[in-house]
Amino acid sequence: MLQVEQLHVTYGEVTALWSATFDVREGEIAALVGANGAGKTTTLKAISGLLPARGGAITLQGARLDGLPPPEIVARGVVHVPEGRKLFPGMTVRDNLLMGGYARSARPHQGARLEQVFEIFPRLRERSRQVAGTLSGGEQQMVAIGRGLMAGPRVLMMDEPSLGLAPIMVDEMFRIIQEINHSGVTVLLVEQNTEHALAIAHRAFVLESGRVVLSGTGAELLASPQVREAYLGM
Amino acid sequence: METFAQAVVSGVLTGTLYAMIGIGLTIVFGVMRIINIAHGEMVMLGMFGAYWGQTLWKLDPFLSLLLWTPLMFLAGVLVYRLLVRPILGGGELNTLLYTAGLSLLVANVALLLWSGDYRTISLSYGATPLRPLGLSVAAPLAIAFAVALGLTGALWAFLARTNLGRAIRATSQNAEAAVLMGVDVERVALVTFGLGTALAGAAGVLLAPSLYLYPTVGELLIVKCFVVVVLGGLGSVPGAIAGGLLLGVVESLGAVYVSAAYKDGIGFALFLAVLLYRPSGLFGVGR
Amino acid sequence: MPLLEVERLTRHFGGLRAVGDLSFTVREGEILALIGPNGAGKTTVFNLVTGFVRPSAGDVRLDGASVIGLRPHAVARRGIARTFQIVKPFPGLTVRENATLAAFLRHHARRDAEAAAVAVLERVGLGARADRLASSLTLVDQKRLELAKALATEPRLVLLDEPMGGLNPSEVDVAAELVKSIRQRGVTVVLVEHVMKAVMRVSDRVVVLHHGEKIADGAPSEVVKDPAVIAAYFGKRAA
Amino acid sequence: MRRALPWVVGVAAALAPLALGDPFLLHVCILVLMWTLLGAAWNVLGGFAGQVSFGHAALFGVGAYATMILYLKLGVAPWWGILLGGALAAAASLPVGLVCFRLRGPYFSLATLAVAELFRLLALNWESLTNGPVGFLITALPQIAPFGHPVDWESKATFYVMAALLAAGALAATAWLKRSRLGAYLVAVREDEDAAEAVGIDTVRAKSVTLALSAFLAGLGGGFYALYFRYIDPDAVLQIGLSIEMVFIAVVGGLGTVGGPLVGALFLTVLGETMRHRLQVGHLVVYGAFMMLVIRFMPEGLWGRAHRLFVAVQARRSKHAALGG
Repeated sequence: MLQVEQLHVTYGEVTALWSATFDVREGEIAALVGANGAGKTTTLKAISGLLPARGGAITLQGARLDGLPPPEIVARGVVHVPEGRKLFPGMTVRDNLLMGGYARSARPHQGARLEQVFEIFPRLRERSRQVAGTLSGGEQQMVAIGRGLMAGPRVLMMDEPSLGLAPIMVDEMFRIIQEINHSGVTVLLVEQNTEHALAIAHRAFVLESGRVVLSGTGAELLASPQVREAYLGM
Repeated sequence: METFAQAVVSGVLTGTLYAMIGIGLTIVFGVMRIINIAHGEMVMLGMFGAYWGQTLWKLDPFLSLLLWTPLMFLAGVLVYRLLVRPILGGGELNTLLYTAGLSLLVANVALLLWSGDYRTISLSYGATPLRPLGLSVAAPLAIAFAVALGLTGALWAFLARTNLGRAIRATSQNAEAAVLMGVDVERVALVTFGLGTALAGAAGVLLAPSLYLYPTVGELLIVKCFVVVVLGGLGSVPGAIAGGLLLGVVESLGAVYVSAAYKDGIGFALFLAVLLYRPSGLFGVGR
Repeated sequence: MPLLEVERLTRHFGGLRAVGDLSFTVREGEILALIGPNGAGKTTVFNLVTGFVRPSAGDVRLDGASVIGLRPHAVARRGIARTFQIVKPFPGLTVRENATLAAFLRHHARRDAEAAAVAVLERVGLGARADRLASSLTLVDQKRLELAKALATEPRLVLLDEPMGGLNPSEVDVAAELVKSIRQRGVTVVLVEHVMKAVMRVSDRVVVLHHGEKIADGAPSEVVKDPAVIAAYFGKRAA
Repeated sequence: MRRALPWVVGVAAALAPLALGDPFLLHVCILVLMWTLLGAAWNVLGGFAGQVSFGHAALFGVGAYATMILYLKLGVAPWWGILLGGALAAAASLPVGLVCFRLRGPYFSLATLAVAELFRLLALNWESLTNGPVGFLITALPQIAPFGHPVDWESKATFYVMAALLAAGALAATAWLKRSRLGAYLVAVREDEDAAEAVGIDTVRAKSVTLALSAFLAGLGGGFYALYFRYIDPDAVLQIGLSIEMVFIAVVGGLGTVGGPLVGALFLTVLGETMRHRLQVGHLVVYGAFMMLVIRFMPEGLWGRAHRLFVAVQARRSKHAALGG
């Protein structure tokens, strides 16, 4: 469904991604794992158009995405839930969610999708008038994911959804990601919590120093000693 | 006690207009990170708009709002497209100096066209003050207050309830996240600059019957406007409203209880104290 | 006596505890690596030691004398230099001018400072590019310049914040050699680094941070086997 | 011989207005030199250290008021008054710096603006010291005869020489600064304050010393203004417009260059005075327009651009020479 081929990305002089090749199949959870600085976030930013691709190609069902402006990529259903949540801290939960449905294609569905998000996260319904900056970390992450769902994504890309959450919230978050996936949304997951991510992923790719060095099913990678090496440099 | 109430009331009336000007400056800063020094000149243009409307076409100043507000919106859009956008990437200080140049240019072209004379607008209904609850309130200021309240309310509703309004707030809180939501930040900036300018112009029209008008009046107004937005926290709309009211009341009380001469000074001292101890503003959420 | 002693260092940002009750020491002449997952508080430790951020509690001593409360320039004068993760060259100046500014700390005459700066630039391999504008350098060279500026202040201890981040594998090898050469000249090194292979190769000792606290301290080969470290890097699946 | 040429041309150009003796020409030249001094004063802080002040009128005003008050109330000769005015402005700048340097970027600029307005209000209302809005007027200057020559206070030539000395002094101070260690520190502060601290530069001290130098020069300018125009009031010497004009001269001439303020002052003053002569108020229109054009198309300023072109031409020439030889 989503195909990334030999993607090369730089920040000015800094090469963050040398050559990443992987694909995400319709209906699956694909995980992108690797140590800090391996290029995971960069990959997502390039797919959503925040960073220009210096080389390679990104396609969604055969149609090129690279080079399109970010609003157009959102309109095509590729939605990015950024690392660190990046909420609009001074706006209410409800307004944050409505912003998620800002894309022209999503606007007619704002009301219905808001209901869906509240079904998945009943907590957010209670807090819908609260200012987002005052929520707990877990609630903020729910808003971030809910905001992504408001766009009606075909592929939902989530960057470190478990980062900074209490252990019990981490479990809850991974359960919710699976639930979203079961409802028919394809998920591309970037996680530092490798063990957990690999456990729920259908397939996974290991990035190391800006390259995909290993791929396989989640279970295969979980068992692989190479994964540990990529992290700990043993 | 009565003097106190009187001072607070007139402070609130003036403060509402300060707030309106401040909102214009603060939303532009929020979205584009520009401190637009020429904002005071936009107020000045509104004032002269009201003046010429009355002098040339016998147009009631408050009615002329319907003409000048949309025109100032357009002017803002043009200024943004032609003058401001090309230098946006140039760093905070360059944009500050650039808008200072624009401010000087506009004020002095006005000086050239209209001379430096102090002018006033007299209204047939301006002579007798209103007397609610035993207080004395100048009629033009009362009308200006009511209209400003209405316009600010309308703007608030626009920002709170519409997709575009939400997009403006979202962009000023986190531009990158707004892009991820599919917001066309360029368009938001254009609309915001137009809105900010329209607010300044409308405030000018409203202020015209209550103040002396002269081409360099913007200088005084912009300094007050800085006080207002810094008090409330640069980029925050509720902050600008609170800052405007606070400055209006502090000035008004200062004039009564300290000294009319140091009225402006009290505002600036407050400003410096806030910059030093709470640079994100009295009500800012922190930077 | 250890060269640097960090004692019960704590720093809160709002409600968040970035560094909590952290103690470790650095011995003269060693290379110590400070590692840990994203957000573990490593850069904050550097900011606390060098005076860019004030601690909420705790102490940092260089040769037994506290450096807490000193502004960054005074810390540099005491002999602790640092580099920044996001390199901070003076972009509009040449490489030579960049290094000379740092050398002014120990050499007041411009001629002496320039001579010292050029010597440092030679050591880090930037001698040939001394007259280029700092902004025109490649990332590898900007990292070298960052190092040159730190060394030109003639420190006893240098803190390197991700000297190898963003470099390709062969560049990482060169950088690793450079770090070792610093120590050979008698300067003690503390580095924060994500490139684990390099950390394993150059460091004598590793301190692992997680959520602002120290979870391991020891030789590199031992630390990577520590279950707490593996869990921190890997995440733990609740059963 | 070649090296001496610019100096010869410079001295000749400086003497020419004296030889021609036309009062209007001399008046314009005096203004150019006064604005060179003020532009240089601002440039030291704004151009070298990157601290954009919108409040230099306050320092100018302190110098002007000090000179006037010392002369009219205490009988201190005004040439000493000018120097003391500079010193007082420098002293006044220290607490200002203490407050404003805690802020960075545009916040610093806004704070200086507020400080300047406070100074203006103080001058307007502290009537026992400043005469309030009435201001001060000098009716007669004392008779002196240095080196046996009685000074003619009615002649513009006298003021021309004074202004030339002051402006030359300011440019010399700038040239010294550019080569000094402090100058190098300021450039570091301008480029990146954190990086400057990290290599051991005491940025607060560097900025404060520079502000004091800048204030001293601005104070001299204020004192000279008082002496030349013989009249000051808060609107004349403490208005925001003065601060902005100083900024413009430095920016149009070229930030952080030695010759920039002279070029900026020459260009803007001559253009402005010509306009004023014809249109009365037009000169600030030109200032504003030029400011925008320069920032948009030539952010390095007139002098900066000319200097760069000159260096490029020289480089090409020496390359040719090397190839040919």
